[in-house]
Amino acid sequence: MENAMADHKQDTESVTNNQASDTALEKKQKSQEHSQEIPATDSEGYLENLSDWNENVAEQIAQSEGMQLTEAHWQIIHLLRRFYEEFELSPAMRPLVKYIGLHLGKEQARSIYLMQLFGDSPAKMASKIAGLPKPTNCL
Amino acid sequence: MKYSIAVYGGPYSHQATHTAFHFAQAVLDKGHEIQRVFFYHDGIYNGSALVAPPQDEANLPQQWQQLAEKNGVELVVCIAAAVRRGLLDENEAKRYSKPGSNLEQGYQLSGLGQLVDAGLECDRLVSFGP
Amino acid sequence: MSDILIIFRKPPVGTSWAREALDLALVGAAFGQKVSLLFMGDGVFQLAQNQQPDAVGQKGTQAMMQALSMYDIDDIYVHNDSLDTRGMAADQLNIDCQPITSKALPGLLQQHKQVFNF
Amino acid sequence: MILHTVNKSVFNCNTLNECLLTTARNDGVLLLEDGVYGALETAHPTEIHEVSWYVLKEDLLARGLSEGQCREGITVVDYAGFVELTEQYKSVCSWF
Repeated sequence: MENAMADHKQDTESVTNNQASDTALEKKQKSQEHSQEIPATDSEGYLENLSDWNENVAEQIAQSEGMQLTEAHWQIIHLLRRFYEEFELSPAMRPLVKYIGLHLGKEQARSIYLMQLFGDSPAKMASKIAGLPKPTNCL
Repeated sequence: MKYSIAVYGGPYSHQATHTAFHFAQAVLDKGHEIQRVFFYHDGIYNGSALVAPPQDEANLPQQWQQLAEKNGVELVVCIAAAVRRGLLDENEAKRYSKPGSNLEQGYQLSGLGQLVDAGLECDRLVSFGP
Repeated sequence: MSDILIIFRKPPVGTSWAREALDLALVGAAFGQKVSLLFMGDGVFQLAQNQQPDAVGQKGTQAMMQALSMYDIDDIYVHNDSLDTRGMAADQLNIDCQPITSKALPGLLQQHKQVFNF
Repeated sequence: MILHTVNKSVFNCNTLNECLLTTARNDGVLLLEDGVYGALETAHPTEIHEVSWYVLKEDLLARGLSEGQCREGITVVDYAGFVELTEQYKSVCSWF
């Protein structure tokens, strides 16, 4: 157990070092190149630093999930970010649908519609792409 | 009758865990079923595999584990409350790149929905707070 | 008869109870349950306007509480005597609440299948 | 028909009095842990509604208290009795 923990610690240390060398200069280069690399995410693909989010990053996260974002996706993504700004939480399905109903319209305020866009767990997937924290109070 | 128990108090800082455990034993002694013990707030520390009390004091995580194993009781720790406080299973340790996991065997991390569900599915849900 | 009543009795910032009780309310509602809330005792301080928990480095629950109606949690009660003894007015709270008298409290508890009390 | 449990001393804390604001006539109140101090003769909880009073024996013993020190009209129960109360009442509400 101790050994395993020590090994693991080394791993994380080297990761941290890489990240450290990633800073300043490289960051500058990356932004110039419109880098295809996603900023640091956890193993499920949620952003570690929410401030890393921009529309490019959203495209990249979506791509890594095998999705191509359309105008319909963007409508939901921007609304999700508005939800988060307003309530400081990543919504479950029902409140998301209700919020969409209030701000976009009845047509979009259906879980089927969201599943067509974002797959089986639309609230989770859309939150991930929109750069929201992983819903902690998930079922 | 079918019972569930909720524990919100941390072991070794509050009596709540002891009371909950004695109550659980008395429930089983009466021939009732306990479906689930749900740990929330500081109660999540009951699920730590790294608890090391002196030899002459009760080892609460182990006692729950034995009670659960013997009687088919689920020991569920709220995942959001646990991860925040540094109680992780292997999955979460990996997800957050942490150097180790410390959830005791026989316990599982799950959502708060399990507490809601216990309140609905069981005849009685009895809570023990700090 | 509603499914769940959650009683909020702790002040907003000093402990994590306010946040963890609110999480339970949101999860209960997301689970499809009819959830009612009751603020009493020091819990009414959770309803104070202009809380700035970031002054002590915390996230706070004010914004999350604004989401209650999105979760269809609309039955929100506040114990009027608890407000009075703490010098607070029912029309100056951070969310819309129905004032409830001491006399009506027992009936409120009896109306719910499950009471969570934080 | 709710069983309320209270685990805070009435001498230090308003928890018991808050509980009693919400109790109905056929509810029960079980004092446990530090709540058992509320069973002492000198404890005067504001009793708004008539309820049935219980106190947990093990918690009395642990604190050096005896049944004789308890107010009249309080029933002393052990853990088995606690379970029986939860059978009789329709639900349990914990005050802490």
